[in-house]
Amino acid sequence: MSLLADAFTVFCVVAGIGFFAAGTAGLLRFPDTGSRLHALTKADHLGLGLIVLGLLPRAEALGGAFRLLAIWGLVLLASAATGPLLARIAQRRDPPA
Amino acid sequence: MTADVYGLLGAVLTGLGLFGMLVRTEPLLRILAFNLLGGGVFLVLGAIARRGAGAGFAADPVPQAIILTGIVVAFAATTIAVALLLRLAARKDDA
Amino acid sequence: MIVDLALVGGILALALGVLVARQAFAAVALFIGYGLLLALAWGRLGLMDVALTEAAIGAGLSGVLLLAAARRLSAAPAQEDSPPGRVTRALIGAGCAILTCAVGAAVLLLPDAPPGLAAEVAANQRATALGNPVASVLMAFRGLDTLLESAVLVLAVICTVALAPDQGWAGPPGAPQPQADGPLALLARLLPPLGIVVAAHIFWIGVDAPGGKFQAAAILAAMWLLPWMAGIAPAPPIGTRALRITVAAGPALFIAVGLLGAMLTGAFLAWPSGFEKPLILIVEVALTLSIAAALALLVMGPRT
Amino acid sequence: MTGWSMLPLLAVMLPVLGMVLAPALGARGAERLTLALLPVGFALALGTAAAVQALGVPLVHHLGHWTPPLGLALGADGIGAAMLLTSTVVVAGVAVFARAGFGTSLGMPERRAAFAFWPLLLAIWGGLNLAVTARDLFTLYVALELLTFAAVPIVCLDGRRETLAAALRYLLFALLGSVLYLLGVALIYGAAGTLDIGLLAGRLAATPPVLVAAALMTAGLMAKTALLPLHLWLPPAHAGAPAAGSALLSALVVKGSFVILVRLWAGVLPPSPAAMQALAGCGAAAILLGGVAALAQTRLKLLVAYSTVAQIGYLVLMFPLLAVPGVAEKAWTGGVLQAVSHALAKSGMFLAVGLMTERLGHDRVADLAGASRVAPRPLLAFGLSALTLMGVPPSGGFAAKWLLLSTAIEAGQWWWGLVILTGGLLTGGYAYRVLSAALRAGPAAAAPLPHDSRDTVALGLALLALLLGMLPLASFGLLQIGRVGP
Repeated sequence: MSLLADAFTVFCVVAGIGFFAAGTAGLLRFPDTGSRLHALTKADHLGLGLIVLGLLPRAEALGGAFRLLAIWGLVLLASAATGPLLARIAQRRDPPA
Repeated sequence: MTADVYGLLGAVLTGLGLFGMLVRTEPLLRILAFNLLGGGVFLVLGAIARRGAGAGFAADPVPQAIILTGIVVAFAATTIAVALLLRLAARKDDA
Repeated sequence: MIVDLALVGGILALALGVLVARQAFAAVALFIGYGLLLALAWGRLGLMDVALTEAAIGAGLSGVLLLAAARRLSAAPAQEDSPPGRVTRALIGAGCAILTCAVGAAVLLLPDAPPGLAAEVAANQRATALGNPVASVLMAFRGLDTLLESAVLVLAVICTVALAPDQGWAGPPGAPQPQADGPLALLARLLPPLGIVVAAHIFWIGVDAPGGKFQAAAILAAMWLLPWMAGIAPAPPIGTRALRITVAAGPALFIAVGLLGAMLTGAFLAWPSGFEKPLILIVEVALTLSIAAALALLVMGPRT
Repeated sequence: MTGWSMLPLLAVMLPVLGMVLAPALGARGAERLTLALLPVGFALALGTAAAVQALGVPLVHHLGHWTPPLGLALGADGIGAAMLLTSTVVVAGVAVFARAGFGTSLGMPERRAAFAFWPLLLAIWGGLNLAVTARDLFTLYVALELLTFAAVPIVCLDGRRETLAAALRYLLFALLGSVLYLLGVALIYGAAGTLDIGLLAGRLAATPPVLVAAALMTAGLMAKTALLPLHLWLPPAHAGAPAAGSALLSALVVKGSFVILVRLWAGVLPPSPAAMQALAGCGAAAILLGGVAALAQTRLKLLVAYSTVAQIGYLVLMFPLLAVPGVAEKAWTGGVLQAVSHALAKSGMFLAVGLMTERLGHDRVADLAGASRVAPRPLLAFGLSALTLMGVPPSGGFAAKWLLLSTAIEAGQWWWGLVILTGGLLTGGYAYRVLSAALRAGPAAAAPLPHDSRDTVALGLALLALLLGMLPLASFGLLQIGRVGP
């Protein structure tokens, strides 16, 4: 059972790191702000979600699991607000043709 | 070992911060450099706290408390410096 | 070890980036990243209380303050001193290198048996009725420092008010914030209730685990600043009596309780035995609210 | 720990409490609170001095009954008690003086400068009292920051561009100084595991970390004290502040870091004759260059500010003499007496200059003619203060400088004596420039002189500095209590 849980954690966290890496690559390589934001928000949220999911079985108690989920939720909320803000600034600076 | 690595990082940051404070001419960058310098000092203190780990604590709590107090005081200093700088800039417009 | 070296490399790169940045805005952005990595470094060192404070104050509140300053200065730059010549720069560089080497050598040559106070804290912690050793140091062993630090924050608020122009200095602090719409306004409405709960949680666990009043106060301040920046909740004028009392109440109560200890037990800041925990909690609640108000006012800055 | 040790503690906490309450009370309430606290503070300082003198040992208060190294101690020894009295007297004089400029009468709207001035005054009072009584190196850091944060806005209370620039420069210098000091404190903790001055005494070996810490702390405190070559911030800051503020800055704020420097080198840090010679060398350079710069000034306030740069130089002349058996006691008395007499004389002088500037409408040294008509009493206060700064008998400055001069010769370090004599001549030179210009007949006074109680304050402080020299030397036995050294 614990072996299964460990395997689940390893799989999810490694997959999450993969998404983070992809998101970072996108941030560095994509040409314009819009696509960069896409890469950053989409891939990183999935990555963070996978890491949180992977860590859930290892949480100490219900409180720990709740806090892990809260972290994910708060990050989602924060970037749901900052993503559009950044996009708006980018649009104002160089409007799409 | 960990303590020494971060202690050395603190030493480098103090040098960098001091250099920035003395060489950069834009006041805001000087304030940022002061914060780098402060971060370096706190890291040295943190390395000392880590070295003093014992009695079941991951680090000596006394320097830890000193760093906490220091961070708040440094923040207060930063706000005063920024307020002074903004007032000076606004004043330049008047003149 | 690899993690530590990568972290050290990242912090150094960001610090260098701050120093060589051409634009103030870029320098501040790099500085915020530096603050976040520094918080991770505190975690690696096992100083969790410091990690939380660094993230909340060193990166968060300082970041907001400095970003706003950079934006306002890009419109009206302050006067600059003349840059030092090349010889002077080289001399300064050499001096700073010597400083780094001296401090680095001093760190490496500290006594092998570190003469810290961890054992003393552990031996006396029970008497303070607090489970978090850092809280014991802050509220009991070195309570005077904490008291004075809260007084320093009041003084800093007085300083920023003193830096307002004569016209309308007693009005609302900071630059007027335009009403935001869209995502920021949404966040400013959604987050504060949640943030206040988180702050209360961090305050409460700070008795026995990393966390406590500074961290909680920084989060509370942020929860006030967010709707303020979104233009939803204008700040009350500095002239408001209630605002001034909020800033002063915590430190004043701390001093009053300290004097009470002096009368009852003969030593200033001695917590009367049996009442340690309730008294410490009352003082900490008052301090948290006062520190939160002071931090928020400091970030808003003087009226412009 | 005795009950008497509450006295210095209260002398620190009352101004701090007043400062915290000041914003809630408003400008008028803060002003009245300050005036009410003055007699209490004076009684506490006097009581502290009497208790130290009577008991013959330093008073020590352990906060919360926690003893060092874990807990913090605060107390008063001879130098601490003397500085408590000095700060209280100067603050009282400045507070009475400042009522004219920063007072708020009933029904008057609250002004920004008045709102800020009273808590800043209380913060300087509390900060200096803390700096001279705290026994923990980190508490002393907080005291230094209290002093800095209170002093910087005083420089730019008028909000003019020049004073704002001077205040920003001062702040950056001061922050640099305190952060270097803090780095030294960190290394001391790493080397010794305690920050208590009493426990550190004689315990620090001259290991590399301790030597680096000593250098950092000394440099930091030099920047805060404005000792040459780290004095560049002082003249524009001290000359830009309003008169009451300049008096506080020159008389008290720089003394806080000086007392900490004394405590470090007389007891805590391992003795280093070379460092002491270097420190006194900086002092000698400050006396000579500061005096020459003061001679060259065309503005009266800047002249007085450069005079402060020079007088700070005298303070550090005592350091190389403190390690010499036989003369250490007299050198110590001379150094502390210089700190006290300069505080009284310089506050009197800045207040006098403020009054002269106000009545003449300018502070150009060349155009002072007629000052003796419109401001005779301030001019007298200026002259009496100058006597102390020059070191003319029977002033307090004479006693201080004579003690330093004679001990320098007794210790075989005659060159410091030469510097003291030259410095006295330079001081005489710039004082003469001012007095001779001011005594020339100018345009006749238009109206009879109004009675101004501020004249009395400036004159009183200058007279106190003068009377200090008439106290019998035996009464300075107080200063020796708690001194560490031969």
